Amino acid sequence: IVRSASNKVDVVIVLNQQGVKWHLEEIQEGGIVIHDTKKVRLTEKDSILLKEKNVQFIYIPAAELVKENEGNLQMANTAILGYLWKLFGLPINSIASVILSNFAKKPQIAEVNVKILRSGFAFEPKNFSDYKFPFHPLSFRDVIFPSIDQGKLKNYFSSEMMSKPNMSLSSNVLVSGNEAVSLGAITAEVSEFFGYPMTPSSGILTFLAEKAHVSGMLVKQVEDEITAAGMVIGSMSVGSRALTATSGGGFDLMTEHLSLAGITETPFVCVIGQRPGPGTGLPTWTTQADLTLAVYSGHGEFPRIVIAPRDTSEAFYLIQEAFNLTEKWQVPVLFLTDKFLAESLFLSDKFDARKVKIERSVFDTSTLTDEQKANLHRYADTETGVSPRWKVGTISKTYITNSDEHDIDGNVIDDSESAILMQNKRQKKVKFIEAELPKPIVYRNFDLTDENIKSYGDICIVSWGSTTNVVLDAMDVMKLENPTKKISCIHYSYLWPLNTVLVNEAKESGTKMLIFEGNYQSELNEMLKMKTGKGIENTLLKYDGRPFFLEEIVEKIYNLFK
Amino acid sequence: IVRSASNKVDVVIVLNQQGVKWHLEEIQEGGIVIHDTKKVRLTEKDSILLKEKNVQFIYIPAAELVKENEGNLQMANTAILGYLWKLFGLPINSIASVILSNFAKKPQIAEVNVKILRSGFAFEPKNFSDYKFPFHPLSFRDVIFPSIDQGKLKNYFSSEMMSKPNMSLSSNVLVSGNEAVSLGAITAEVSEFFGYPMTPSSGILTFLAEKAHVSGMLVKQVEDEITAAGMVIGSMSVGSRALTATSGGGFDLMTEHLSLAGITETPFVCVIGQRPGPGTGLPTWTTQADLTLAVYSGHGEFPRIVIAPRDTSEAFYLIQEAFNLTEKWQVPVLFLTDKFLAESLFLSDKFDARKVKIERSVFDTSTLTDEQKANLHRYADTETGVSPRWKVGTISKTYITNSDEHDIDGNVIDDSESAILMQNKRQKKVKFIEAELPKPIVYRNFDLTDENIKSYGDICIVSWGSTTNVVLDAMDVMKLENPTKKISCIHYSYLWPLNTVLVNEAKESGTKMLIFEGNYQSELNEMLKMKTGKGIENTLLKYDGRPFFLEEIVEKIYNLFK
Amino acid sequence: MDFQKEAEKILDYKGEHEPTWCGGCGNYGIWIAIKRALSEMNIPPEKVYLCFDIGCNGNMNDKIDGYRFHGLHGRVLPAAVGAKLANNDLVVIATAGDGATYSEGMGHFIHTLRNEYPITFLVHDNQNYGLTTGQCSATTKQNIPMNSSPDGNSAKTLNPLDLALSLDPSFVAQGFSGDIESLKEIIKKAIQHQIDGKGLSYVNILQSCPTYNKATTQKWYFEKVKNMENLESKEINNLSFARNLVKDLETEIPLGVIYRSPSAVSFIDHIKKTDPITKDRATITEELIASLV
Amino acid sequence: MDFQKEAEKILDYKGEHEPTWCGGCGNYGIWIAIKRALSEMNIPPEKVYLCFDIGCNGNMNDKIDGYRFHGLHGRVLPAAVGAKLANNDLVVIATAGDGATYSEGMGHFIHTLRNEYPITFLVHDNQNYGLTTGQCSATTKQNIPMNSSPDGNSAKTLNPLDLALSLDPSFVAQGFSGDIESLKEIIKKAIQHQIDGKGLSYVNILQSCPTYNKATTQKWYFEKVKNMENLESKEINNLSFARNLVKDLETEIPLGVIYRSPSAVSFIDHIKKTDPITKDRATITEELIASLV
Ligand SMILES: Cc1ncc(C[n+]2csc(CCOP(=O)(O)OP(=O)(O)O)c2C)c(N)n1
Ligand SMILES: Cc1ncc(C[n+]2csc(CCOP(=O)(O)OP(=O)(O)O)c2C)c(N)n1
Ligand code: SF4
Ligand code: SF4
Ligand SMILES: [Mg+2]
Ligand SMILES: [Mg+2]
Repeated sequence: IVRSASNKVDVVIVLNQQGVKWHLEEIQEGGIVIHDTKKVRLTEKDSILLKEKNVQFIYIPAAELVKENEGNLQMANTAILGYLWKLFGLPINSIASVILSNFAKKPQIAEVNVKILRSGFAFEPKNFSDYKFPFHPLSFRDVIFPSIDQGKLKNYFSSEMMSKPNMSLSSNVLVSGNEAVSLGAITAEVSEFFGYPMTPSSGILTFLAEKAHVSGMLVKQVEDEITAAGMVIGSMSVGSRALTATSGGGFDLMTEHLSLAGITETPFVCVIGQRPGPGTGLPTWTTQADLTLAVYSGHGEFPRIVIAPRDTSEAFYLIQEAFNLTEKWQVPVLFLTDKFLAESLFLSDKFDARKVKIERSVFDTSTLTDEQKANLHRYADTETGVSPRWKVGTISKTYITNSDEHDIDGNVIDDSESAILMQNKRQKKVKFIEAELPKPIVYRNFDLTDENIKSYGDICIVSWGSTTNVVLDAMDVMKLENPTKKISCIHYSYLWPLNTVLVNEAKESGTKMLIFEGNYQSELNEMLKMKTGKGIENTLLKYDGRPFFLEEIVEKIYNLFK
Repeated sequence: IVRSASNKVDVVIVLNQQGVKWHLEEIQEGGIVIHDTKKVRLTEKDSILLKEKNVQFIYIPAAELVKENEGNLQMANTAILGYLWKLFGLPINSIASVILSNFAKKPQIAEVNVKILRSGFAFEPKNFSDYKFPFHPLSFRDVIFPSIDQGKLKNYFSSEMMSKPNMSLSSNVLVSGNEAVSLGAITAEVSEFFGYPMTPSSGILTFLAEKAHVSGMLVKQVEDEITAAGMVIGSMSVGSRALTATSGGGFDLMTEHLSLAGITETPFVCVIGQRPGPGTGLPTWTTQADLTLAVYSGHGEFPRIVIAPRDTSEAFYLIQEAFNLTEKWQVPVLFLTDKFLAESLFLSDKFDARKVKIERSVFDTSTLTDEQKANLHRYADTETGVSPRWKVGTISKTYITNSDEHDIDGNVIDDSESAILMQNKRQKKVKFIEAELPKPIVYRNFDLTDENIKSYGDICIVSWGSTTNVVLDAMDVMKLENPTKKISCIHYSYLWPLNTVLVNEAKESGTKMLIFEGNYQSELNEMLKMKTGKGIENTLLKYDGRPFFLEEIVEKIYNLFK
Repeated sequence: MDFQKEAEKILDYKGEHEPTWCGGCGNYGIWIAIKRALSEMNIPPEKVYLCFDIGCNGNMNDKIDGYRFHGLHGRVLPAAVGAKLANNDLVVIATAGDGATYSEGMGHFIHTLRNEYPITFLVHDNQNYGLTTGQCSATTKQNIPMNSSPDGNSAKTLNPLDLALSLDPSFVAQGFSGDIESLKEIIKKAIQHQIDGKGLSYVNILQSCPTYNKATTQKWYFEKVKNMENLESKEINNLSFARNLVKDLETEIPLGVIYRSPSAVSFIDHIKKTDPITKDRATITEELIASLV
Repeated sequence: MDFQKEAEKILDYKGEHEPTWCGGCGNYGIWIAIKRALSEMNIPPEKVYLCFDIGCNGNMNDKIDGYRFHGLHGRVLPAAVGAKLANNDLVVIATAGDGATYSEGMGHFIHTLRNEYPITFLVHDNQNYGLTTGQCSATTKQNIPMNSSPDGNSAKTLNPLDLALSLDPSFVAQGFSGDIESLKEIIKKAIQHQIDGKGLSYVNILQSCPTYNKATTQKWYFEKVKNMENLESKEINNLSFARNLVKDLETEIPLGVIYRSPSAVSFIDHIKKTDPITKDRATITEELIASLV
């Protein structure tokens, strides 16, 4: 599975004149330029450059291919796509099914497009010396494959066209991070979503709204982020599951409510899609610079959980865990995605909608006697600090969800003793949460021998969120290129409370340690310093809005081996 | 000077029946209860307790004393106050001048009150065995003394009544932290104050509004905190000095604007009066639990400065420094007070309104040629990261104060190179700021011998904000009681960027280290861990809304000597 | 009326604490009116969700029974609406001060009206910020000197009913803390509007604050208020009539239900899906995934 | 008109970049109208402070000259007002989208009107959230399906002029991006109102968004708008007349200056101190300290 972005370009498709100019430097040695205008105009300097790189030009008469099939000119892309698919050595049915399902409601257009696709696939360009597409070792291990009746495709394609290595993807799913979070939220039985559009999280609002008829979720775009946060707390306070999603700037506005959730021990979940700030920053780019924000925002002191999924699969499962955790511990959970994960399509193993069990942790009062009910206290002190939370409106014993410091029933207090008691009660949850949260995941590009079960290899990389995807790809590349060099990766998706056991273990194992973060201030590393007394010595930080590229990571690792 | 609060009560004044009940346990051995109702009703248990403590009861016929002087019943307190003053062994002129200046506009009421005061002062209670007021070693070293013509007082008081030890306070000032901040803001030539009421900072808005006619400052209560922050940035963006003040919850709402100030490098100063959260918490009590909030709030990454004054004197001077710093470095400055400092009256050396030089750091374009002007760039990269900031409207070379990532003139960009350049430019200020900010202040209760110039004594206490006041009092007490035990205190008023040199030095000196913080999460200590790899081993945290009491601090220090 | 029975009922709504408002404060009247209204409507404390804002008004939170919420300054509406949308069976009553509603929370006020979320909203309009010791609010009369505006409040006095009526609302009323009986009746009608599923019911309650509001005192109101209990339904349903009625903030201040939209549709009815969903969510997710590209 | 001269003048306001709006976007018209208005009024770029919000509208920030501010979504008003109060010599023009103004920033809108801060405020009302790809705004027609409300926007359509008029404002106008000439004239009057120190001048500009707003297109507007340039001053000064005029959002949509208060006082005049302060601040502080208890 391809998880990373690269900054090298193999094929450039020129649909306008400027295309070539923009990507001249990034075209790989031996790359290809496909063009649908008869001649590509180039400056002399540029032609020389391209010649030096042995770049080949392929002219595809897309307009003609379209005409042949009685399509209109907007379909020229489809012809090129068809040719490209052949170039990649991929079976035509995969891409054809995408077209068929895209135009499911317009079968005639679908048919024309598929025919054009076929013409493109079948086209043989002139003056084209044989080209071996420089497959990246990891590219196209799996490919898009919507659930279209494959029989249908036989109407259009020869079995030869369709007889490429087995690409059955029925066990895969291709969605964006936002869609994965949304699907997870639906699965988690979230019943209200209150949102306000903000890149890169708007997609969650859009997706959930479009599926509301199917899911039964109440999905509402409200007037601002403060409202969204307040409504989530209102819903949660009566015993429902509600969600909101935003980005850093919108989250700033929610932080007063975050603090409210803290003191009232009301469950609260917010997705923060990271994009580079400060301010409006680079609104359509990616970053990992809102981790300390998630950990420290909101006035006063209260426990919280911070989770950052690595990919769509984690996004789908961990948002469900987020709801179990927020209700179990009655602390807010912040769910950090980033623009790269949120808005790009990733291929992943098919999601199992029954894997994460829903644990509502709502206190069941149905078997209580009247006396027991009367003795229930919403904020009773307990061993773990977690008190019974029963649904508003269910029994005659009431309580106040109170923003003021309060007693066990929620009445306002301000004496010293009660204040200390309540703060202790809330804060003691931390050590239990710490003990319960899953540890960071360790990935290794080598086999563990029995004797050395904890080995972190020659190099141990620490990373979090979507950056880990690129790290894992890099580890695969390294394994192919340098099978003797052992590399491990400690991946944090549960970031707070911060687990330091594995990092300490790795440090003690004597491995060289290296951390990658998509930010300037090295946010995870600073927190590791705070909690372990020592940070990770080798660092690569990136803060230009781009995700890490495979090449950068590989290079950094190579340098460490020197 | 008394800087701390104590939890022991020497004198209880009973104006209603419940008074005694509330404070029974806190009355000191040998204390006094003053009452103005003929008989105080007590349960048997309570009478026994009070007898055991040798508590004396003094009946003052306040109503009669008032009547004598033709006052009304609300003035009964004044009679008691007069008697109290005698009990304390204080000269009557000090308190009389307070009354005179309070009622300056109502001279007749003032006169009646002063007469009643005199009757109270002159009153001799029956059945009162001689009472030596148990002066705390530090109590009443100095006393309130408004600038009232002392001659006037002679009309009322015998010279004997006024002949107590010299209490001239003309060189002192008695103000609250809020008033000190306000006076500092006036001195700093702040020209706009935009505020929204929130305890404990509302006093700044009230005070500045009341003095607006005198100061010429534009003072406006706006519709919410977001507006206040936005208006400050608007004013600052054209080259003015503006201020706002709030508490943690209101500050949460300002954090999006904080981030805006960060990316646009617009000066910004906000006073955060700390009160215990989360949520509404204990709104009229004190805390030190918004330090990490100040340091990490606001999405994205940008440099900032955090200052927490210790007392009214620091409040007055450091708010002026805050404005010099925010304009010099073009980074936001957060000014942390707390309820205890903000709303209590403290006596301090008289403020010198000419001590802090105003440094506007506004770029002077008046001597530039037209060509030089055209070559000015608001966000030009420089050695220190600080670019020229000239007033909007002054020259024909314009710029954009742009929340989007931008080029040197403020135009929107999103290419990788420019984004990196701008983030580097902003962030490189940090090391210069670090180098320039004053170090923490070291206080010692012992003389430094020449050989051992860096000595931190047997115990070195780290503290910040108003907690240091109590620490200093405790050091004085310890010196009186245990002159051989040497204690030092590293006091942080400049908290971020965090200076670690002195703390490291102290650690290396082998002294025992101890930190006091008015919070649960040990916020400064956690940051010290992050920046030095090791926290301070001994900690006393307090989070019940009360300031530290002298006795607690002294006890903790004693225990450390054991 | 069976007074004994009524007293017992109000007792149901007794809170754990006694009120701490200043003597003569209008909050006492509002407090009694709310308790009486709920009792008379036979709504048991466990079926009501009383949502409070921060302020003198919000200090009622532990002086009354019921499930309760006491949140942030200016933010009671989002919380109350969130609760109602999560559980439509609750009778949700949001209360807030004029400071909270017309300044910090103005956006919520307008959009809650526009959306016809079916809750009841009672504003304790004492024309100042009581809890923070008497600063001006949007409804403070212009030019009156207040804490932090010693030269007189410089902004124009807000007419909240006029503002609300510009939004084509479904239920607008005005009450007065000094007339508990009529206030109680208004509150009952407002709650009934909610129970009938007709959208938002909004009541501005003129409230005296003897401590800080010296401009519009209890006495001042008694001289100016005019009970409009007997409006005909064709008047109550007439927006222009209502807009005319509320213009006057100085001489004849109308009390009662002032406007009721004949055509309002509650948010919940507006978004109601035709088919109730019967499948479990895991199945829905599986089908959704199958349908995705 | 000397076209050559005019063209040169507009050139003064040329920004560093070319616009990136979609073809046919109404922002082009507003952009030209603003540049022309400023040029014709002979206001040099260095004397103007153009404050932008976030959105398609705000993308104008680097396509025009002048000192400029481009801040946060929904927050342009506080920044613009702060700037004006700090430097009254600047001509301060705030612009924002309907999303920013009537949702995220609703509180600022109302209180800026109430306070009569003397700036000019232009709303690009394209009846949707253009930049975030077409979600509904408060002015989107009810029941129209939009991004994130596929079953149709459930909230009642906001009538911003009616809302503004309920606040007794000093200058209310409506323009249309498709009629640049008349829009320019309106903007000039609005700026003049500011220069004359009369308080806030607010212009709602109906703007087409061919990409996302299929309900109220350029064509739709052309059929409905009605120019009110020729109102008599006694009509313009009449609040009831204005309120009547703006009611119609569907058939005869008024364009032009719709209301001008005969009695408005700008915030700055309202708070003006009688005596200018001549002492330096250090001296003032010294005297204040001396006067304190
Ligand atoms: C975000 C925030 N800002 C400010 C405050 C301080 N505060 C508490 S109540 C209040 C306003 C009180 O006025 P109103 O809403 O009219 O209630 P009243 O006390 O008059 O009943 C304010 C400003 C706060 N708690 N939170
Ligand atoms: C706090 C915050 N929330 C959300 C956004 C995302 N956002 C950017 S522009 C915009 C609204 C655009 O609508 P409008 O103001 O009408 O401007 P238009 O694009 O239509 O001109 C939103 C929601 C943001 N930048 N900041
Ligand atoms: S301050 Fe005013 S509103 Fe608050 S309790 Fe006192 S009288 Fe009532
Ligand atoms: S989306 Fe609409 S408003 Fe934005 S540029 Fe395109 S047409 Fe204009
Ligand atoms: Mg009020
Ligand atoms: Mg818009």
